[in-house]
Amino acid sequence: MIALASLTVLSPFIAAVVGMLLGLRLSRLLETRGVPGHRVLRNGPAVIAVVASALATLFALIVAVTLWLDPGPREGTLTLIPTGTLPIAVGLQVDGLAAVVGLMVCCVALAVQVYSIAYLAEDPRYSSYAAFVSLFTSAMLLVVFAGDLLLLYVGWEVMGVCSYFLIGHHWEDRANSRAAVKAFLVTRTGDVGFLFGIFVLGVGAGTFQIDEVLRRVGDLPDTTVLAATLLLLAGVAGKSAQFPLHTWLPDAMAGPTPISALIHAATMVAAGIYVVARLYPAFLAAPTALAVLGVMAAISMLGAALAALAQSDLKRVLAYSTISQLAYMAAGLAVGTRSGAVFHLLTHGAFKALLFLAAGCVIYVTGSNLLRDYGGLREAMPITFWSMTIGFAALVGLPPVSGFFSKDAIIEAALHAESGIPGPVATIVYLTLLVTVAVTAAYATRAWLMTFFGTARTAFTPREAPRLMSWPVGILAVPTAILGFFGLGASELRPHLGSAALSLLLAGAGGYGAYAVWRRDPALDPARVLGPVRTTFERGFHVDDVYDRVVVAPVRALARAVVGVDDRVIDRAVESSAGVTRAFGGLLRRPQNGNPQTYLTGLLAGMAVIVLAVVIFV
Amino acid sequence: MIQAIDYAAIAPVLIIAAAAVALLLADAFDVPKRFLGLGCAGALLAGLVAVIALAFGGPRATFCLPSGLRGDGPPSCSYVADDFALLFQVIVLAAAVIVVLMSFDEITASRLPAGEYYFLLLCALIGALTLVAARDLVLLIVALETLSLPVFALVALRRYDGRAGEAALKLFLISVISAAVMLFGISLVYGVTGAMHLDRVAAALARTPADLKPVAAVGVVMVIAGFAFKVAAVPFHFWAPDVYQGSPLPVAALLSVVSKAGGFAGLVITVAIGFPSYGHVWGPLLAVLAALTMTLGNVVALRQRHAVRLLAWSSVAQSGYMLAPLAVGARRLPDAVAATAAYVALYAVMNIGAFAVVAAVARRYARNFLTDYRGLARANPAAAAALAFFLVCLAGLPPGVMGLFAKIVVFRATVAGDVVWLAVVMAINTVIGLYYYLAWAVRLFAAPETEGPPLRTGWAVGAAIGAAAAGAVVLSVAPQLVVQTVSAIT
Amino acid sequence: MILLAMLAVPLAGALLLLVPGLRQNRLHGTVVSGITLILALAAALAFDHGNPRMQLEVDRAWAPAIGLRFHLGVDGISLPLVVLTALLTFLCFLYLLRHPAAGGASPALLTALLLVLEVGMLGTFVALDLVLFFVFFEVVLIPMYVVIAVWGGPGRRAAAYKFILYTLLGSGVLLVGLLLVGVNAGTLDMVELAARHGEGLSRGMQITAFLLIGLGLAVKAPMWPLHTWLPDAHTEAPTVGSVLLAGVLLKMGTYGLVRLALPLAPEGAEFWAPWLGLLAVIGIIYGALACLAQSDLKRMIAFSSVGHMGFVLLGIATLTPVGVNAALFGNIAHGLITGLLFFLAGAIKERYGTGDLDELGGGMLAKAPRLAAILTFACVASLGLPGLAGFWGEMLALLGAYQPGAGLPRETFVTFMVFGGLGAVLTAAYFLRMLAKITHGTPADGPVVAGVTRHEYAAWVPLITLTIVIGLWPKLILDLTSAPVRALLGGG
Amino acid sequence: MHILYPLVVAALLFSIGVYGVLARRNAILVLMSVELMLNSVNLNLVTFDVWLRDRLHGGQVLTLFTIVIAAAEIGLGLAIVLLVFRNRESIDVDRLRALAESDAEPPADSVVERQGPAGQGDQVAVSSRRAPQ
Repeated sequence: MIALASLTVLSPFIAAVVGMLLGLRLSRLLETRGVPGHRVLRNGPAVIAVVASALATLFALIVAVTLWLDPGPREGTLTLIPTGTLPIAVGLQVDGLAAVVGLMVCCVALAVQVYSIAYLAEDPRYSSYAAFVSLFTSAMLLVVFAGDLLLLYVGWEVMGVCSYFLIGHHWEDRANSRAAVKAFLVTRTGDVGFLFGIFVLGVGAGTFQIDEVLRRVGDLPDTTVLAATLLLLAGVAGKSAQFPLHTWLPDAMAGPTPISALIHAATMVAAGIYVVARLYPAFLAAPTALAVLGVMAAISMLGAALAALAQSDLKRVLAYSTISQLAYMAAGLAVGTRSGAVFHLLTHGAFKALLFLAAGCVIYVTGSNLLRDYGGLREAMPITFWSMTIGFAALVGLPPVSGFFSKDAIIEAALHAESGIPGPVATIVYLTLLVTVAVTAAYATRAWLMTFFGTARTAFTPREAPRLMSWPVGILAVPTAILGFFGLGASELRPHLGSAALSLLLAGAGGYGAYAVWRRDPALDPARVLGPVRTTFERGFHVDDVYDRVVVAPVRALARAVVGVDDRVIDRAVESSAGVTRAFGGLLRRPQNGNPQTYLTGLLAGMAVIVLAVVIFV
Repeated sequence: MIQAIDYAAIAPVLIIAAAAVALLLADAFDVPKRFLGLGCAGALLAGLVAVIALAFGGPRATFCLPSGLRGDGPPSCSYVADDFALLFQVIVLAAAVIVVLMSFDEITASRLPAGEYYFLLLCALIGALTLVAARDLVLLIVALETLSLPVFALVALRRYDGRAGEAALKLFLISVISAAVMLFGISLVYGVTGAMHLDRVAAALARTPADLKPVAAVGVVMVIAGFAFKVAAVPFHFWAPDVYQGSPLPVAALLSVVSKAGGFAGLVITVAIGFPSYGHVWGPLLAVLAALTMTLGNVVALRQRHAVRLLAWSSVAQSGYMLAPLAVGARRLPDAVAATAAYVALYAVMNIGAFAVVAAVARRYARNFLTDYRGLARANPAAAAALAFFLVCLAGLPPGVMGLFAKIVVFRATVAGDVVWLAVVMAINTVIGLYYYLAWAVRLFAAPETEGPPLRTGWAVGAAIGAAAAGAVVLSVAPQLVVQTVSAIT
Repeated sequence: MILLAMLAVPLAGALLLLVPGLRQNRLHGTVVSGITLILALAAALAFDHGNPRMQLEVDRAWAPAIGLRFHLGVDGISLPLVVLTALLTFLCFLYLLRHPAAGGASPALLTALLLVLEVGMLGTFVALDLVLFFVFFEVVLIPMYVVIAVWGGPGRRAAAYKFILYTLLGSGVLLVGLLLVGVNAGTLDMVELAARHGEGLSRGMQITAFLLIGLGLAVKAPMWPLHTWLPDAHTEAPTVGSVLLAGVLLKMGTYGLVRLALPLAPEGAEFWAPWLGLLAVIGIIYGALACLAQSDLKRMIAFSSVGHMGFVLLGIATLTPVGVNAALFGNIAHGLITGLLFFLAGAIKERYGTGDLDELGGGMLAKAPRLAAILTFACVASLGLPGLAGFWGEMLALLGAYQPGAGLPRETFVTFMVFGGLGAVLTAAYFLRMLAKITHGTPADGPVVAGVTRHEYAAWVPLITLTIVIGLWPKLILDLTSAPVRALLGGG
Repeated sequence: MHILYPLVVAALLFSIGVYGVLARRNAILVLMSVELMLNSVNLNLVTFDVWLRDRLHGGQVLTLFTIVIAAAEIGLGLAIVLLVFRNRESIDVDRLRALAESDAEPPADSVVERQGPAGQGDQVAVSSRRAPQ
């Protein structure tokens, strides 16, 4: 069991190493051997990556099935690394949560690997691309299966750096490079807090092994748990792009679309939510932290939805929607429904990956990221259109697709918040959830209409995307549509009439509003009715500008100041010591003027001083 | 009252004295200069052999107080050839051999009168040899003066050169006034103790009546002043740079090594045997003097452009290091004495080597500026390598392990005596010292301003450099030779 | 005996170059350092990993008069450093085969100097006598000075002087401290002294001794604000000089702190630890900020060393086994990664003729993809990515600071930890800034940049491999160091 | 006679000697002042010898030696003064400043290789006579 889990983690890792070193060589080999069949089969890196992903998916599936048949956590430790204090356990732990999230990760990764073959067919750097995707998959699986907090952290950070490389994949463009750096730095800022949270929790509990830590959480002082969870939240906010560390995600859309689908929609950003779910007992022991999470979620949810409403770039719409949807999960955790949150994590993983991959098809066909360049694609791209329609429906939460069930579970739970968070916070969260449903419907409708309806606004050849791309999209539509029904098995995930009706009503209102505006003139962007606030929404409430002024500029100034100080104060002090010594030497050689009588005076005066000193002090 | 004299004990001194007279006579008979020089070197080697032979026997003492006069006091011998004295005699004689080798060319080039030169040199050595073995104040001062007086004449031997006369006069004036101060100190010590023999002085000083203590203390420091002049410690250092610069190079080498070794030996003998009970007076005094000396020497050396003046100031600074262990006062004195002795021994090798190379270079560039050393590595690689090695030794860094060990030994003794502040001052001074030694060493390997023909050294100077370099290399490989010997002695 | 041979081989190799006939042999240095490396590896094999005590000892009297013994030995603390030193020197020689240092002087001289340098570095790590340690500590000065002064960049003279004078000042003070301990304890034997844990030395004495020893070693480490010799020396030094300077010489300072200052004067350590921690953290932040505004590649890497050594010093300041483990791990990691970085900086300078970030322009990934990829790898490793060597040292140092040794003010150290974490973010910031600046973007038109040569691969691949291996399997080092560190800190 | 009288006289003599050394420019007068200092020492020694009734008569012995030393010193000193006078035509000690700390370049003539031809030495002497005062 644990061996299988390790294989799940290791196979993409090995694929990454092998692909990085030998991928191109394999391509050349396949080329010279003249392997028959589709040219995909001659793409060495892709072959390696896909095979490994498929293997990992297979292993994950077996793990999940085994666990479904025989529930109960399993763990295994390979070795303990001594550190001088608490040892680090190199070991994995698998429970239901881990198995199902792991399976989801593998599936999305496989879909993305396949999709990328076509999307990046002409890319000269395919081997590094595929290798980083594999490495990322491996790291994410490590986060999912890790049995030790520090091991989890290793995966957590490696994901970050893979995200950096993949966002910056097209580094020729400085904007991509900047986005990559920003993503890494913002998440790393949170990660430092996360690491400290691990320290607090681990040192407090006397171990870094997750199950042990959770077992001992009850015995820890409240302040320790609170400090630990709050610090962990910093990391969560960074990775899961929650306010105030969300700013990197919209920019991260600079990466290739499959990457957005894999990392910035379905998996890595979900890691934050996953970790909270994993360590949920600790959070339950610190309601204040959950309240903070709730507030964070409420702000992110509504703010991101509003920002999504005004974006002109399809991928940025999806990015903000991701922030907003992740906030749903966070809200779910804050109000005490771990299963609801995880349920939404899974359905979101499916439908957001679908949406991104579909968006990738649209971009592939139209050659543009901007909504205003699309229009009328419904006819030419049936698979994409229908898949995306299902995806948007799930996003808005329309029955019977998956999003409806998971969102409903969260909204219902928020009504009866049972996690111990203060009442007002629960109320705010609940109301925000409802408002966001309406806004979500509005921006989803806007994007859907602008893309597929009306007439084409720029010149492109409407056609369906290549099969390697459209098929994964189509296949992903299946879980998007039906995943919700799996929730019916658990009582707390079943839809409730009241809240379902309420949210449908709100969604309808939002959707209709967008439709009404669009219908007035299908050639124009419905967001125009937002008027003066449109810019504010589009710029994400100017959070970036604030950070620029409050963080980036001062740090730059400080850096310049440090260089100045180093040059002009510290180094000057060192260097001037040489000059001072020389000058001192110049002064001291004055008496050495050649005049013997000066010498004699010096000698006798010195003698007199010595004699006087001796007489006085003895 | 007839005293039995142990001629074996004073054999080295006698050999040198006889040689001195013989050389003077030989010169009168117009023996060629070369033979005079060789004779002189031979006499020194003979003296060296005698000293080494003495070292295998036990310590010898002579000119002791007859038992009738001794009372129940200590033996009170005036001349003691113990291991300490023999060690310094070895240093003095070995250094003198190198000096003589350096003199061969100098005598020809500067047209010095060879007979007088060697005679005076040997006379000075008689003073040095006696000084290191003297154990009473009378003999100490007489030996000190015997060491000084011939050197005045040696400095002035370049009669045509106004600078030589000037240097001689400066040395003379400062020397005689220091001697006067020292004599005055001796008279005070004598007045307090009623004794001239150091062992008796020590016993008497230990029970000085309270009202006489300041007098005794003043006497003690005035005696020390005399030696401080010899070793060129601040504020008795003024003569050193001018005299080194004005005198023939072998004489400068003599002053900076032989004379200084004698001075240190005398100082050590006086304070360790004569004044141990006044350690609380001379300890701090020497600490301050050491700190001032090393700092002043190094800091002023930084500004030098003249090779000999630089060596002069550096040897002032080195005196500071040698004084430092004695700053411990009476506490752990044997360690301190061993450290000073070891440093003097190691310093003698490296400093005389540096002087030998400078003397070789002086054959081409009489002015001897540091800039003249540019490109020496091309003109004469062996000399340049040797000089670089000596300088690195003086700086006290590996590969000059002997210099490093010298520093370690001194630091150790200083720290052991709890004078940590002085050790820290010394650490800082090492850095200043390194700068100018290194800057000089680097010059050797820089491209010369004008490409000259290869610089040839005469066989004598070559031998001098070779001998010093061999000594330095051997001691760098096995510095424990000196360290062990010295500590076995003290 | 194997240790003795390990020291004798490079020394003999250097002396052999006095024979004129051997000077023309280009492979001489490689062969000699190769043999040394083999001996170091043999020592590692002969080493009993389960035994926390000193092993492979050589103990002879040298100068009994001052208590000096020729005492060598390795334990888990020094073994990794010994292997690292031998490896880096060997790699430097490999690199030199094809990429000789620019400058008119003879390659044989450089070979001899590097071999002497190796003797000094290895000797420092295996010496078990205070004075012997000091002697080896000093051996490196002149060779490194000459390497910088002869084969360095345009400002080499001043940089070389600054290097040697500054570090000599440090070692002078160090000597005073060492002798203070040695004289008052009556022995110079490090094993003996470490076993006593400061017994027999008064508290005041220990405080003074730790101050002196610490100051002396801090110059070498270098600790803020005693670091200013480092950027100049690194910037001007030739590639191999920078590699050895950063890779090994700096470690002599931190190794000394662990080996000497902590066990010899534990009470002094306790007294000064908060200050050491403070300066370490300032160094971290300061180094990172300084890097952020640097325009020269080598200078930036040099300042990054200040920051990284800050983490090492912070680990030491915690006085906990985990902190000291972190320091030792950080030493190795920094040696590998920064060694690699300096190799790369040298390679870039060799190809582009400049190390200025602005002049380099962008697009190196397009122009010299492999070089840029390796540079990216090295930077990512250096910024402390988990799974690579740089991470464990930093993470464990922070962990140590979270839970400092008994008797240290916890709040203060937790503050240090927070700032250290901040420093880690800034570290990432400047490395990514540099990468973005020179590897990303479109390249300017210009001459084709040469690919990575075989000799470069030969020199770099071992470093890359080791960075990954000990990053993925930190147990390799931690297993070695844990037990002796515990013993060193008096934990039995 | 009280011991103090001779001692005070000796101290005065010594002080006068010191004053003379510092105040007189003429080398001969300086030498005479030195003689005063040495003689004060002699006075001291003899006084103590008598006062202490030293059986060894160390004081008197040293006095004899001091007299000899002083004689030798004066002899040598006068010779040196004479030498200086012949080279410089002056015996003012405070004008002997050819050897001193200075940053000036050395006289050019001393740069040449010194092979020792006759007359060369005199040139050096001449040039140093004109050396900065």
